[in-house]
Amino acid sequence: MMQQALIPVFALLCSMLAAAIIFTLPEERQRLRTVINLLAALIKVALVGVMTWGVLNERDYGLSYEILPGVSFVLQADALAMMFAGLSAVLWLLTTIYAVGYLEGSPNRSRFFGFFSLCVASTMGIALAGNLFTFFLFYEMLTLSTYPLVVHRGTDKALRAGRNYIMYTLSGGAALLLGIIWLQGLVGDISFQETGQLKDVDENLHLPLMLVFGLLVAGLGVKAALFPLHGWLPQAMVAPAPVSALLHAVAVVKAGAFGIVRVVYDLYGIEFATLLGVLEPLGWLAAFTIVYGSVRALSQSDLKRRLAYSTVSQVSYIVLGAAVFGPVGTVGGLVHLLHQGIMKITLFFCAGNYAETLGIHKVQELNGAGRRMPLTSAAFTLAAFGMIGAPPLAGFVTKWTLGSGALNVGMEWVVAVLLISSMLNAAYFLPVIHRLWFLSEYEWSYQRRWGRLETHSWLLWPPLVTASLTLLAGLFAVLPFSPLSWAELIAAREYLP
Amino acid sequence: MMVWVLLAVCLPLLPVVLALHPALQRWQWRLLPLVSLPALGLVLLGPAQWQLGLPGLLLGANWQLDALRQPFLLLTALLWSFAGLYATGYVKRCRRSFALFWGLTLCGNLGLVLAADLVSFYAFFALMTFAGYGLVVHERTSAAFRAGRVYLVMAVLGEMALLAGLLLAAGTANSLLLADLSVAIAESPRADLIMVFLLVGFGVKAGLLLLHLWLPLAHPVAPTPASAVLSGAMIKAGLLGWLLTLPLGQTSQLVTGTVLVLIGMLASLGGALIGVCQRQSKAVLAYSSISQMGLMTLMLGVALAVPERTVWLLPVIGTFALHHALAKGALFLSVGIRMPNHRLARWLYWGVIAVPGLSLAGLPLTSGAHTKLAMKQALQVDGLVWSLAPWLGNLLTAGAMATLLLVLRFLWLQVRNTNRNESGPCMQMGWGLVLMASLLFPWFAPELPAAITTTLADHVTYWMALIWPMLVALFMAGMVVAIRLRAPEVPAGDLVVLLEDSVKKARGRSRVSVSIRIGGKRVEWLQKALVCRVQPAETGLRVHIAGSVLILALLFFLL
Amino acid sequence: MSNWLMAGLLFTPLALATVSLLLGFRQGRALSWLGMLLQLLVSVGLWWLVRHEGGFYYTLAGWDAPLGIELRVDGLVVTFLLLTTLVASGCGIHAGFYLEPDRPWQRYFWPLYWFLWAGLNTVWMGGDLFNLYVGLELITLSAVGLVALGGQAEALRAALRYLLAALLGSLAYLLGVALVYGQFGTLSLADVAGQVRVSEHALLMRPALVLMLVGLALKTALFPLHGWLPPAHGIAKSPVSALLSALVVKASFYIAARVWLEAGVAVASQWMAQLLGVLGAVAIIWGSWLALCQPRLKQVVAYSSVAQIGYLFLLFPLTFGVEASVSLHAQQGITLQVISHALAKAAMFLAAGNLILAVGSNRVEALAGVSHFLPFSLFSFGLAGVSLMGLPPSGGFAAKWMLLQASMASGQWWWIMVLAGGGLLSAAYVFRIYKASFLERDEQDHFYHPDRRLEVAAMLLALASLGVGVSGSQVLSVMAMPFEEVQ
Amino acid sequence: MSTPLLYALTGAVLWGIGLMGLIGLRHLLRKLLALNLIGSATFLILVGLAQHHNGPDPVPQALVLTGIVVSIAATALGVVLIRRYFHLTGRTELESEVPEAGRDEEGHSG
Amino acid sequence: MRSPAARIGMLLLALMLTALLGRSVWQLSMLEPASDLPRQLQDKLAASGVEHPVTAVLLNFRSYDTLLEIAVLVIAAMAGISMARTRSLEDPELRTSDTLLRALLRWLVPLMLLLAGYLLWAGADRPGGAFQAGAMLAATGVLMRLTGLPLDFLRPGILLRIGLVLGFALFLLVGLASAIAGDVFLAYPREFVKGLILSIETLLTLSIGMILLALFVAAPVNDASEPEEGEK
Repeated sequence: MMQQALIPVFALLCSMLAAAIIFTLPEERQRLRTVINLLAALIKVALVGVMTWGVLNERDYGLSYEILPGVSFVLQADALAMMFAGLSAVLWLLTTIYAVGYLEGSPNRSRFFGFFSLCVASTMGIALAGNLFTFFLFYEMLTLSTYPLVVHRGTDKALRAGRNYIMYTLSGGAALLLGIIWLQGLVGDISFQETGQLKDVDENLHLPLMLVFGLLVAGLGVKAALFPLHGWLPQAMVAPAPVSALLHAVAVVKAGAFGIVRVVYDLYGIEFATLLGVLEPLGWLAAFTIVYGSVRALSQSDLKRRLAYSTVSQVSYIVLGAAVFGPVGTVGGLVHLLHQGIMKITLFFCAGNYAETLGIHKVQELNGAGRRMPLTSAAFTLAAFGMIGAPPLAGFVTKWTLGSGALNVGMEWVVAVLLISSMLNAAYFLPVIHRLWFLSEYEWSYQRRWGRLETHSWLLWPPLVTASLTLLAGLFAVLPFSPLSWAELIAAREYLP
Repeated sequence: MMVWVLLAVCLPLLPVVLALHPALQRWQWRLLPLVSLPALGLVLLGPAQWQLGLPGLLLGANWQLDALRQPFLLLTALLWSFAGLYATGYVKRCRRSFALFWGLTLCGNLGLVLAADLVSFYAFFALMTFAGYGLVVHERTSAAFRAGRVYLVMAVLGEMALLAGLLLAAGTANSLLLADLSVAIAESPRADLIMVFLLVGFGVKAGLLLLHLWLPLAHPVAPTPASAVLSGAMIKAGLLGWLLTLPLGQTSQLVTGTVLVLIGMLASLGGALIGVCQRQSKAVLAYSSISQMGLMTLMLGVALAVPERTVWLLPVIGTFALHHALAKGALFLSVGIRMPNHRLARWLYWGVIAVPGLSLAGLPLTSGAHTKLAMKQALQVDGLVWSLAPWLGNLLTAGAMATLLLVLRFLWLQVRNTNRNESGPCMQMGWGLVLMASLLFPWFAPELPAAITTTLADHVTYWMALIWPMLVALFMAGMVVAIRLRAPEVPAGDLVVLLEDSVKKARGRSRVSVSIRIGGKRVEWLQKALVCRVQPAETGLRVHIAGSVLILALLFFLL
Repeated sequence: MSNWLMAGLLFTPLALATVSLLLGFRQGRALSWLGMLLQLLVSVGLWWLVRHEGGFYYTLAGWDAPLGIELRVDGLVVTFLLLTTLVASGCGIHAGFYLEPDRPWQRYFWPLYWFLWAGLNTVWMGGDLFNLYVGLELITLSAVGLVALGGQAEALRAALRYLLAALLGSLAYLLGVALVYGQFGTLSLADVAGQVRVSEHALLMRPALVLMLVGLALKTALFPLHGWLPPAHGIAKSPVSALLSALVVKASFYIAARVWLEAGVAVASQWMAQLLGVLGAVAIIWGSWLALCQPRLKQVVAYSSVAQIGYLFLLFPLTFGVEASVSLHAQQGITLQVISHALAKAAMFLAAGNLILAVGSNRVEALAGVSHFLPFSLFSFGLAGVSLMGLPPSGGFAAKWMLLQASMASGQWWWIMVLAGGGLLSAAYVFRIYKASFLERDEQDHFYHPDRRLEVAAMLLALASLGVGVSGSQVLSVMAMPFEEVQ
Repeated sequence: MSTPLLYALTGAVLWGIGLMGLIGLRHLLRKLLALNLIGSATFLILVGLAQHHNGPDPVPQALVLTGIVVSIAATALGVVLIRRYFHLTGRTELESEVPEAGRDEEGHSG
Repeated sequence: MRSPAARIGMLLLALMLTALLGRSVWQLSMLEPASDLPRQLQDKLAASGVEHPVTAVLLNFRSYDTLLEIAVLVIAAMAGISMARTRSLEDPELRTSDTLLRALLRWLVPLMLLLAGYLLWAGADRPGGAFQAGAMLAATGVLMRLTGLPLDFLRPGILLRIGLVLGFALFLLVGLASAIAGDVFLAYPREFVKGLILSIETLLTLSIGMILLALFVAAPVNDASEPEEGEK
């Protein structure tokens, strides 16, 4: 029993420990650093695997420890937690590999990988948090540990982006904190429970609870880049590619979205939230963000910026899924948590490859890159089509389930939003793909060669793996342990019997 | 069986797999004609009816072959195989890329014919659509890119409409099987909406009027074998989609049906009319496709409006599709064939090229005649209780006339064909095979329901009826040639041109960025002001600390 | 047992001050290691004692309260004693390696340091109003001495400003004490508290309370009386600044808080409490904003102290006229804030000192490129910053959490805004430093590398400030240790 | 009104004067003297208020003695600092004519 | 604070404060304090070892205050000598060869020392005590200094420092000794009270005198200036 409680702790500690060791390593010890990084990542994947198996078999991994009077630090592995934990563990492994290749020979690597590990530890903590307090703890830790990564390059632009990032996210954190405190004042217990835990509250608490919901969503919405709060995200793309990948796919925006999911399902409970009537506005907000992000992405000429706006749009699918009542909609939102992760990380990996190999930053410089870097471009194409929602890729599964979930409960407008967004996605991704494959080669200012391969092998494999995952997640969506079936498992547990 | 089916669908992906390793890449090209052979084998040798469940795939896939799908599978497999053969001779540059997209598109096309569930159907449909882009822009010319852009925009619009339609339909039916849709849609309160979505979604592919814009642009610029499959096979995918999803044989959808019939009529005549004005032979063929698809649309409209006729009409549509695919395929492929220098041989070639064209126009003893006759039977007025019924006969006549004019125009343009490229044996063979298939069509055409099978007498009356329109058409053509009347120039892609212009005008510099910059300056100014004000205040506080103590103490006293 | 411990506690710092005055800097340093160890042992022993036997009054010189001086030892006091040991040791260790031992005036560092420590111990335990005054003066004068040590003109200016302000504060406080004595005839705070509750003329104590509070607020550098703090803390040597910011300002606040909680709440008015809170709130905003504008690193940190002190003054409104549980919450929150700010600010000043030592300049822009040269110190700075921003899992966060809860529960929602906004503002200035240090410069810089031990000292304190957040309950449990009178 | 009370009231007045001096005077020594005055005023109140009806109370007297020593120490420290400050800068006032903010921005290296 | 309006405003405010203070004093003077400290003091005076209540309070009842007060003095002295010139205390301006002054001094100094001794002794039962005696000593020193006597023992050095802390050290040691003996800190054993207080007072007198004198003699500044931190 004790052992079980310790597994989540180990999952957290292994990357924190890695961070601590890496911080103290001198810059030159590259091999050792890589070994530690990969070792920690592998251990984490293994631990998460064990926990996932256990959760499937209804084992309980819980740990509670009182930090302040009435406030506890709680770790708890439930199905939803494992979804996010699994995502971050697997993608961390890949991103680590990628980052090692990406940063080869650049300065400040100890710092980078140290914070990198911290960042993943926080993500893990967010996933495993058993109450809102613990969630907040790691949520803010994430904010802090990502800042050095965002400004890693140390350029003026990076620093400005970093400042914006930190100001946005900390303001969000403040709102979240207020929400949490208020909520605790109102109901006392802020732990997460499947099917939610506020269902039996007093009638006259409904109004304050609605306000609290607003605060919580505002706080989480900053990281999730919901519409008026998304400003930091496109700027933060100045960070090195692995960071953008992590930021957009796994850690930051996902943490926000995951938080909203947590709040809706495990705190308020979907039934209660529907009763309060807070989901409808949330859904509208998400819908607007989806469309808005896509529209803005259209006019971006910087590749990573375009991807960033695409993230703004895509992450809101998750929120939208949370706002749609009904198990199918839930599945749609949840599954996108994973799908968006693997797709967007692929895109950023590829963008990084282009930048590293050919010095490509602008969309128009991509002309003909497909011929020079076919594998990367293939991965990019797959992921982009996934984003558009073309079957049989992962994105399609999301859109399909989300759409049918919405239709089941009579929210036709969701379908309209999905369509418009897909159309816009196509409008900004297809030209890129077109350039990649069909236009003649751009005169790149510099080209690096790595023997027979199109780019450094550590840079090449991660996007290929994630791209294949994108394909597999869609192609075999109904097999056990696929994102879809895991999301269905969660949805089954989240609704009142 | 399963292995065979999977092989048939997945073998086209072979070029994709081969592309992964440089050593294997040269095989991509060589194996091109072979990739569709399993599918051909499946339809020719395999059982006519089967069903296959693949529960692990997608959201639970289900594939099947039945009487409705069979002609489509047949035409797809045939056309792609022969066009593939043709392509090995035709395509000279970027062969690997061509093979890749060819394989992908083929896979999609085959798969969607076999798919029996919504998701795999949509998946294959999308695969075909997007991979088809690669074929359209293969030549990498600016015209190709323009056509590709239009194609893509329309395709995306179509995909979205399709997704909406399918989502709504699936939601109504609460099932992912295509077979369950028609009943559910017919009974749904949102039937019209769903139908509109589906019509539009598939309509883009099927070249429905107003959604046809990409066709005349894409066909001329695509490599000839690609045009052949685009026009012959892929265009039919849209048709098949309609047949599989629309509520045929259920309650009468009078309004939708009527509208469809009208659109079909307009398309069949208008397409021909615009086609006559084209300067490129492939554009002419493209408009001919639009026109022919109009006829099929018309039949579909009838089937929707008069459900009892569905049983008759469906096989006829299948037959028509098969006939059109082969004939149009043959015509397209002939564009790339170089005329022999020898005068006699050239005339012979001419004759051979003209046959499928005339077949389209319904020349007796050809597949065209066979189909047209069956169509006429199926649309016969007696028993067709419907306002538009009387017009159908006249329309068919007019259609035949228009088609003939188109074919003549095509032939006229072919005469001036200055194609000097060598057409190798592969091309000749591919063309020849399609041609043969087209000619042999009546012998392997799918069986029609007994009620509309035709007797010899029917044929004779039909021929009689055909003679005078044909004569009129020939006369008109002759007149045109005689007085050297130049056809008014209508740009290929008609409406697109107008659209493009208006889009260009609408594009202006947005002023958002300017206002943002001004905002930024304001913020900076504010910051500066705050800093400037705060520092002296702070110094003042520092100096007058004792005074502050006094004031504070008093304040507290008073409170 | 308790006698030994108390004697050790009172005797060690004074004795060390005496002896180290006779020695040079280096010998004094060696001796001071011993003293720190002793203090640590004694305060831990005291903690152990109080935990097992409860708190107690310690009558100095054997004379009971009103006549003699009684020291009160309870959980809270033990908490502060431990805190002092921790922070002062950290600063002392840092100073031992930071100051140049060969300057003739540095020999006076250790005596002043230990006198300061003695004063702090006195204040934490003091239960006699006049004795608290003397303790305060001991602290003030040694602090001024430390600021002025080796005095260059600017340092002298700052020290003088500090001295004048502190004296005025002390005298205002003393005037309050005089009035209290005139009213109640006793100097023991416990006695006063007892009499206030029964006396029908209790309200006449209000002027005394006001004078004491204003005087102490001046010494604590509450806005708008904070003018002396930034120059003094900014100009002093880093370890000295650390001591001053971490502990010295807390001493006067501690007295104010004790007076307020024991006697003040009974005689004060809602308006007074709110005004104090408002001043605190303004301090938070004002201090943070100015910290954001400062061109010099240590000034940034110093203004940050002004802001952080503002939080402390939320104690007054949050404990006035509220339920006991809310008041307890607020007190716990403020205690945590004191502790975490002490640790964090000390760490921050020490880290800032290291950075300054490395780049050879006090200016913020000079930090460019230091991030990969002194990551360790910068990291300490950042960790401390986390606590100041009130982000989890730091002590600052735990404090903020409790304060937010208290504001929420007491219905004084307006403090919530301040608490939330203040965190953001502090983030702004902390990240400004970060931004400066992350800026990459083209030319290769030649920084001086400070002693590793300097970095460790800063790091340990920063980690401790984080640890307070993780173990908030434990820290608060020390504070809540039982108090029983044992003779 | 007893004599001690008169002392106490005098103390109150002296407090006001001292405070005013501290506010209004700029010379550092004068400021220090003002503080001394305030100190004395405080002692007056302490002693005067305490023993106006109980007769002599030795406790405040002792306190005042302690207070005086403390204030002497503080004054001495102040004077030492002022002297050195004067020696180094030639100034007798804390506030210079140039606004401080401006100088802060320039910084001073040397 | 240059503008007259502000000055007048401040003046009014100060007046107001004074008035409020006065009112408060007046009101308090009407009250009867609840606890009667003088009587308690009187009761325990006998046990304190000195007859004079003020001295009893200073050196016994509230001896901790006094201990710290001396510490404060030591601090001031330290701050003073930390800025001293170390080479010599020679001050040419003060050198004088006035024989009359010397002669006067020869009389005055022993007298003043005697007076200091008396003050110290008297502290036990009437006004007087260590501080007064120390002040007297310091005054003597000042006088000697002003006549140009070198007073080299006041040169910052170990001797001076020992002298500064001597009284304080003894005080502290007594406190510690009492604690070691098993009682509380600073509680003198009943039987030695008087002797202990006297010896503490004696040494304190010396130290106080030295501190005050050092502040006068040694405080002059040195020229060494240390650059501000980080501005080398």
